[in-house]
Amino acid sequence: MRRALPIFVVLAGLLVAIAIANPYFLEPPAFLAFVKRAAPLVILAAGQYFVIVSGEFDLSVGSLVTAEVVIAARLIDGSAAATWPVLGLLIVVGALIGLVNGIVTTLLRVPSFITTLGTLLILSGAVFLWTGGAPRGALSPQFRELGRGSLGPVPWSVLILVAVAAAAIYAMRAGFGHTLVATGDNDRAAALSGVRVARVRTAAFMISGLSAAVAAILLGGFAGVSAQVGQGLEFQAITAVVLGGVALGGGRGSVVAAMAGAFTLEALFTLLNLYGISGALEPAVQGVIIIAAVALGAVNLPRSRAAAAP
Amino acid sequence: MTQPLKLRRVPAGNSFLRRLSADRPARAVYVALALLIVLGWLLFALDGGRFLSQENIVGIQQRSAALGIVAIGQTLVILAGSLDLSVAYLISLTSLVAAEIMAGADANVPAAVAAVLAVSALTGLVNGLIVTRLRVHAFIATLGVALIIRGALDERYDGPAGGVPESFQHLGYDRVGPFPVSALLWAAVGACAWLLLSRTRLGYRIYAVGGDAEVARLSGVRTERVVVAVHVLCSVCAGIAGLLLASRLGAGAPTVGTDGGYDLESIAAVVLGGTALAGGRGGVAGTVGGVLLLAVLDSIFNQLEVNSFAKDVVRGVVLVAALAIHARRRRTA
Amino acid sequence: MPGTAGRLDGWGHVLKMTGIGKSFLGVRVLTGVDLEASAGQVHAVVGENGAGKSTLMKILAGVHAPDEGKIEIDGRSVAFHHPVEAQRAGVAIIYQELTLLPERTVAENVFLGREPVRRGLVDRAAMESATGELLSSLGEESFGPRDLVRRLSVAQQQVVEIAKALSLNARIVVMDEPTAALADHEVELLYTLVRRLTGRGIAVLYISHRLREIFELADRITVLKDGARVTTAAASSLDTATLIRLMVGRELDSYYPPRATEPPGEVVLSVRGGGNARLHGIDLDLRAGEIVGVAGLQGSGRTELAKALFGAEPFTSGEMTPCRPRSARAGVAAGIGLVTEDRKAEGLLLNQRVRDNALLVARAVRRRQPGIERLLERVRLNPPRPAQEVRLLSGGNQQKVVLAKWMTVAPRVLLFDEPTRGVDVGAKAAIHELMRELAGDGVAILMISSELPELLGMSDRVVVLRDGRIAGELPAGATEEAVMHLAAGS
Amino acid sequence: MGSYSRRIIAAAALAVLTLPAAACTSDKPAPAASAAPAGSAGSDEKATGAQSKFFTQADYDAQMAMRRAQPTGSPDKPWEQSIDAQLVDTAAYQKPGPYHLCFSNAAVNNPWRQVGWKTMQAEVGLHKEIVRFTALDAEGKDDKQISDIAELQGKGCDVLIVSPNTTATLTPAVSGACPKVPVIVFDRGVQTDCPVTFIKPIGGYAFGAEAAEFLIDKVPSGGKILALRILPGVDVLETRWSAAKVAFDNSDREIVGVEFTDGDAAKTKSIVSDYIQRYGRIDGVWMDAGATAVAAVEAFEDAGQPVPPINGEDQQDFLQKWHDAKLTAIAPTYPTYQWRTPVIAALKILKGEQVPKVWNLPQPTITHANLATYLKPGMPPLHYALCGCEDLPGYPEKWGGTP
Repeated sequence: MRRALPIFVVLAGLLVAIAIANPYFLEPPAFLAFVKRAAPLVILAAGQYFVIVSGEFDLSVGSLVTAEVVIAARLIDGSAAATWPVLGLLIVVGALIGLVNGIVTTLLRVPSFITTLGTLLILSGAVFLWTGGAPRGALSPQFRELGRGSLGPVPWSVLILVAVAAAAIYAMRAGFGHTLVATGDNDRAAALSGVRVARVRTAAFMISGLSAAVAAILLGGFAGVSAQVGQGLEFQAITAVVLGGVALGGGRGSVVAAMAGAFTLEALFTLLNLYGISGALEPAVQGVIIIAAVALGAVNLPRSRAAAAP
Repeated sequence: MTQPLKLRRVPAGNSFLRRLSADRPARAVYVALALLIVLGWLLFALDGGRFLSQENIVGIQQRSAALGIVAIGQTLVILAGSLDLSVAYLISLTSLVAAEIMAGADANVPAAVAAVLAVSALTGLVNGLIVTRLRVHAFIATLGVALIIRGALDERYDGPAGGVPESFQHLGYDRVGPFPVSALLWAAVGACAWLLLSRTRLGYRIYAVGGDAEVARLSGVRTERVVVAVHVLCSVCAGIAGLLLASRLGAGAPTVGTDGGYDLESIAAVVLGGTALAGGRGGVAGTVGGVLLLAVLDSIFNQLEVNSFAKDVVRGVVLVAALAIHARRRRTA
Repeated sequence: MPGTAGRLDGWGHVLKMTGIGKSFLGVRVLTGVDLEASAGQVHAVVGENGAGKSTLMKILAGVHAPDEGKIEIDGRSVAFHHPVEAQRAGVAIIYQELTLLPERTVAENVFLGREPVRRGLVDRAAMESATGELLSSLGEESFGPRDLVRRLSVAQQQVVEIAKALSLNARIVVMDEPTAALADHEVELLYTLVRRLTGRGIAVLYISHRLREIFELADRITVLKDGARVTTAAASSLDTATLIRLMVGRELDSYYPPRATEPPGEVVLSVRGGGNARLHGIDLDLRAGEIVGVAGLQGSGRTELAKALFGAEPFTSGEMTPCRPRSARAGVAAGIGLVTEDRKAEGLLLNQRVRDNALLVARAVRRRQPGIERLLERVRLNPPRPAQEVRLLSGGNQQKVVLAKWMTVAPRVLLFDEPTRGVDVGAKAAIHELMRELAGDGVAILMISSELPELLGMSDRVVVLRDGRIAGELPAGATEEAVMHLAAGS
Repeated sequence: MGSYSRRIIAAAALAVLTLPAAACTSDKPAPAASAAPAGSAGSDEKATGAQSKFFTQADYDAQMAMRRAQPTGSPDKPWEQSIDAQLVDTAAYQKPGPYHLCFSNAAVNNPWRQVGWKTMQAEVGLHKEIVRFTALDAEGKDDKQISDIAELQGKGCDVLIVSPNTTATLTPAVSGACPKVPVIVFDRGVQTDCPVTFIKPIGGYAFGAEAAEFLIDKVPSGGKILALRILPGVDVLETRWSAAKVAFDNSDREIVGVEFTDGDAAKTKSIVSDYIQRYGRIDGVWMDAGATAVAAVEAFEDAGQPVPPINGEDQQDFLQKWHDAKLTAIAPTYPTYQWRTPVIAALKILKGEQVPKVWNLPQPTITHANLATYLKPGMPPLHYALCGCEDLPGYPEKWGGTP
C-alpha cells in the first residue's frame, strides 16, 4: 500500500487539474463519460497486472483486442441472434490465447517477452488472413450496446468495469492472488511451499487474455469495427501498471494501484487535450512521467532496504 | 560411485571455426539459415526464379543492412542484460538530423554525420543513466525515452524533411560486385562489434555484467559504466542505421524507424541468433545469422508473393519455435 | 612430494591479523581474534558453524570491514573497502559457491576484470597461454583455457578459481570448504594443488570440517569457537581427538527442552533403498513424535536427503511409504513440510508481509487459513506484527515465519534443514521448544544441523550420512566425537 | 520518509503539469494544428492555424479547375477516363505479348489499399496477354520498397507499376528504374517526371474543397465546425485539409477545433464527444477521410443530439449510416478504381498506344441524390463503393461481400 499511495495522489491531482479547466467535468454525466472512456484500458491494465506481478510480460493484448473485434464482426455479421454466442466465443478465445502464452512460457521455457511478441505477430497476421485483409461483416446493435449504451444514467461499460475490478480485487485477495504474488516474488520458495508455479503463471496469462477479450467487447461496442482498434494498447497497459507502482519482474504492487495507473494515464490524456497539447507533445509528456514515476519508486526502495540490511 | 574423471582434451589451434563452434547457439541459427537457403533455392526453382541471382542476393543484403546494424547494437545491450526499445524512434530522428543538416550539400556531410553520432550517443547516454542511476527497468526507461523522442518528432516534423546530396546516396545505392555498400557498412559495424566483444576489455565486461553482475562487481568491473557504454553503442548503431536510411531515402523521414519496426524486430533477430534475452550469452555472429534468416525468409515470401499477414504468422511461429528449441537444447545439454 | 622443498623457514609472516572484532546488528560474532599466516604454509582454521570462520575470512577479503583490530600484509597495515582492494593486495579467496561465469571460457574467467591488453586489444593469446601455464603448473590437463566453464565439473571449476588466485599473484589464498562438493579422488587432486601453492611460497588459509584433510595438509591449526580464538598450534602437536575436543568442548551450558518420555509412535514415513544422483541405498523410518537428527559433513547429502523425502528432488529408486512424492507440491499434499537451509532463496518471499508468508502453504494447497494472531503467537514471533515485510525481520523471526508457514497445514512430517543457522540465541531456544512441542503433538521430525551440540541436544536418535549413504546411527546421548568419527569416516 | 517521497512525487507531478504550459511558448512558427483552447474561442485569429507547407497554389488552382472539367472517355468506365490529358507517345516501348507486369506496392495495411489491391488483381485477370504478374508488398516500409523496386528490375518485367509509400523518399528508386523499364506510378506521385505516366484522381485539394463547400453551404453563418484529421504529414491528407482551410478561412463559419484522430474510431468518438460537451453543440463536421466518420456520427447520437452536416468518404458503413439515419451528408471520394488504371495503362504502353503523361481520373462525389447507386448491401463495412469492381469476375465474394 505504501508503494501504491503516490499514484492516488497523482491521480487526484490530475482530476483536480481537469476540473479546474473544465468545471463541468465533476458532474456525474461527464465523469461517467470519463470512466467509460477509461474502462477498456483499466480492464486491460488489470489483466496485465496479473501477468506482471507473476514476473512475466504480455505483449500480445493489443493485437488480441484487434483480433477479437474483427472476429466478432465477421461472425456476428449484423445478426442479433449471433450476438450472445459470439460474445461467449470471444471470451473463450481470449482465455485460449492466454493459455497458449502461458504454456509456451512455462513449459517450453520461452521468455514471455518473446512468447507474447510471437503471439502478437501470429494473431495480427492470422485474423486478417482469415478475413482477407480488412475487417468484414458488422457488429450487431446488441453487441454495440455494451460499449455504447447505458443502464439508466450509468453506461454499461462502467458497470462492467466495476464488475471486473471487483473480480480482480477478489482474485487478488483470494488464495490465488497470494500464490501469484508469491510466484512473482520468489518462484523457487513458492514452489517449495507447494505452489504450482507453472499453473499459476498460466492462469495469469489466461486472465490477461480474458481482460483483452472484455476490453475488445467494450472498444468494439464503443466505436465499431476497425482494423487498428488495439494498436499500441499493450504498451499503454504495461505503462499503466508500472505507473501504479507495480514492479516489472514481479512480486510487488497491487491491482488497485495498477488500475489507478490506467485511470491516471487516461486522465493525463484528457488533461493534455484540455490544455491543447493534443497529439505532438503528448507522448513526450507521457514518457517523462513514466520514467519519473518508476525512478521515484526505485530510488525509494533501496533506502528502506539499506536500513534493514544485516 | 567413483566415476572416472571425464577427460576432455581441447584440440589445439586457433581457427575462426573453432571459435564459432564454441558459440553453439550461433551455430544453430546458421544451420537453420543453410536449410532455409536450400529451401529457398528449391522454391525459387519451382516458381521459375533463381534464388542465387545477383538481384536477389543484393536484395537480401539491402533489405537486411539497416536492421542488421540496429540488431548489432541491440545485441550489445542485450548481452549486458539490458534492452533498448527506443531505437526505432531514434532511427527516425537521426535520419532527419542527417538530412536536415546535409540539406542537399556535399560540404555538410561531415557535420551531419558528426551531429548524428552526437545525438545518438547522447540518447544512449540518457538511456544508460536512467537505467543505472535512476534504477528504472530498461524496458520502461527506453520506452519512456522512445515516447519523448516521438513527441519531439511529432512536434517538429510532419513529413519527410531535409535532403541528402547525391554523393551521400552512394552509401545507400552503390555496390561492389554483389556486395552493396550498405551491406559492407553492416559488415564493418558487425566486425567492430565482434572485435569489441572478443578482443577488448569492454567486450569481456559486457559478457560479465550480463552473465552475473555480482560476480563482475566482485572482480572489480564497474558494472554501471558498462551498462551505460552498451546503451551508447547501441544508440550509435541506431544512428548509423538512420544515416543509412537517410541515404537510401534521399531525405529524413519521421516514420522510417517505426514503419520498419526496428525496435521489436531487432530484438527478435538477436534472440533468433541465440543470444539470451537475460544477457551474458550469445554474440554478434548469431545476430548476423538471425538477421539473414529473417531476410532470406522475406526473400522467399517475396518470390512466392505471400501476403503480409501470412508473413507475420510465419515470423511469429519461427520466433517462438526457435526460442523453444534454444531453451530445450540448453536444458538437455 | 613436490613442493615440500620450498616449505622452508625464512618466508616469514605474510599476514598478521590482530584483535579482530565484528558485530552484526549488535550481535558479537568475532572478538579479539588473532591470526597469522606464513608463506609456503597451510594454516587451517577450524571451528563449528557459527564459530566465526567465514566472517573472519570475509573481513580478510574486503567484503566486511572489521569493527576493531588491524590487518597487516608483509608488515604493512592495510584496510580494504572493496574485494578488489584485497585482491590487489594479494589476497584471493575461493568461496564455497564458485564465482565464475559459466558462459565464458576458463581464460576469460581467470583474467576477468584484468585482461591483458596489447595495442588496445585484449591479448587473447597471452591470456590463454598464461592460463594454460597456470593450469599446467597446477597439473591440470583435463581441460584447457578455451573451454567453457559451464562444461567443467565442480572440481575443475575449483581449479579455475585457484588459477585465478594464482594469476592475481596472490600471496595469500583462502580456501573456504574447498572439498565440500568434491568426490574422493578429486579431493586427492586438491591436496596436490594445495601443495603446489605452498611450493610457490603462497600462504594458504584452509577452512574445512574434514579433520582428515586438515591433518593431511595443515602446518598450523587455529581453532575458533564462539567468535574467539581457542588456540593456534602446530598440526604435529595435535591429534584428532584433541582437536575435536578443542572445537566442541564447551561446557554443557546450553539448555535443550526435555525429550519425550513416551516411546515414539507408529512409522509415518519409511524409505527403503532410496536413491538418486546424490543419494544411495537410504533406509530410514520416521516415527510420530520422534526427532531424528541427521549429521554429516558438507556435501555428504544431508540437504539432498531432505529434498528427496520432501519430493523437490525426488528419489529415483527405492520404496517409500506411504507414497513417494515426485514434486514439492506432492510432498506438501502428502503432509510433508520442508524448512529449507537457505531461508532467503528458498524459504521466504522477502518482499511480502509476515501474514502472506505465514499463510502461503495453506493458500497453495487451499487449506483453511488459520487465524494469523494465534499462529504468530504459537511460533513466538516477537513482536507479532502480521503486516510487517519479512525482509525487515531478524533471522530468528524470519525462521519463525517459515515455521508458521508449515504449521498452517499441520504436516505429519517436518524436515528441518539447519533450522537455527543465523539465528540469535533467544530465537534458537524458541525454535527448539517449538520443535519439541510439534513432536509432542505427534509430528515426525527430521533435523539436519551442522552444530553437533544442537543436534545431540535435540535428537532422539542421530543418523550420520557420508558420501550420500547412511554411515551409521547413534542413539540419544551419543558423544560429538562419535558423530564426528562416523561422519569423517576415520 | 513516506511523506518525503510523496512530496517528491507531488513536486514531479506539478512539474509535469506545468510542462505543457512551457511548451506552449515554443518558438516554432507554425504549430501544425492544435485544438484551440477553450479561452480563445472569441478571438479574431483563425483557428485553422497556418497553411500547410504542403500547399501549392498552382496545384490547387489546377485541381479546382479539373473539378469542373469534363473527362474524356466513357462515363461507364471512369477508370479509363481522363481529364486534361497531355498524351505522350509510347511507341518506343511497344513489344509483342505475352507480358510480365510487375508491381511494387507500398502496403496493403488499410481497407482502402485492400480494396484497391483486390481490384487490381481482378483487372490483371481480365487480360490473357498478361501471363505473369509479380507484386511485392513493402509493408509500409520505404526502405523495403526501395529494395523491392531494385529487385523487380531483375525479374524481367515488361512494365513496372509503383504505388509509392512516400513521395520524396521513393524518388531515387523510381529514377533508378526508369531507364531500364517503363514505369507507371499511381496514387501518390514521385518528384521526377521519368515515369511514362502518373495516374491519380484529381486530388486531395478537390476532396477537401468539395466537403468544405458543402459544409459552408449547409452550416448557417457563424456556425461551429469541427475539423477531424487522421494525422499530420501525409501529403495526400495535407492537401485535403489545406483546401478546406482555404474555403473555411473565406467563410464566416467558426472552426472550433482541428484534431488528429490517428484514424482510430474510439479516439474520434471521444474527441467529438468532448467537443459536444465543451461547446454544447457542433454545427458541422469536416473530415479528411471517411474511415472514422461513423464514429463521429455516433458521438452525436450517443449525446442525444441531431447529427449536423458531415462529410465522409465512400466507405460502405458511412453510406449505410447516411441512408439509415437520413443524414445531411456528402462523400467526396478518392476512388479505389484507380487501381485498375495502371494495368490498363501498362497494356496501352506495351501496345504502343498513347497515354496521358499525367492521367487525371475523375473523382466523383456521392451526394444525397446519387447515394442509392453507391450503397451496395452485402458489402463489408470498410468496403469502398467506388471500386469500379462490380463488373469484375469474383464480385462480390472476392471483396468480402455476399451476393
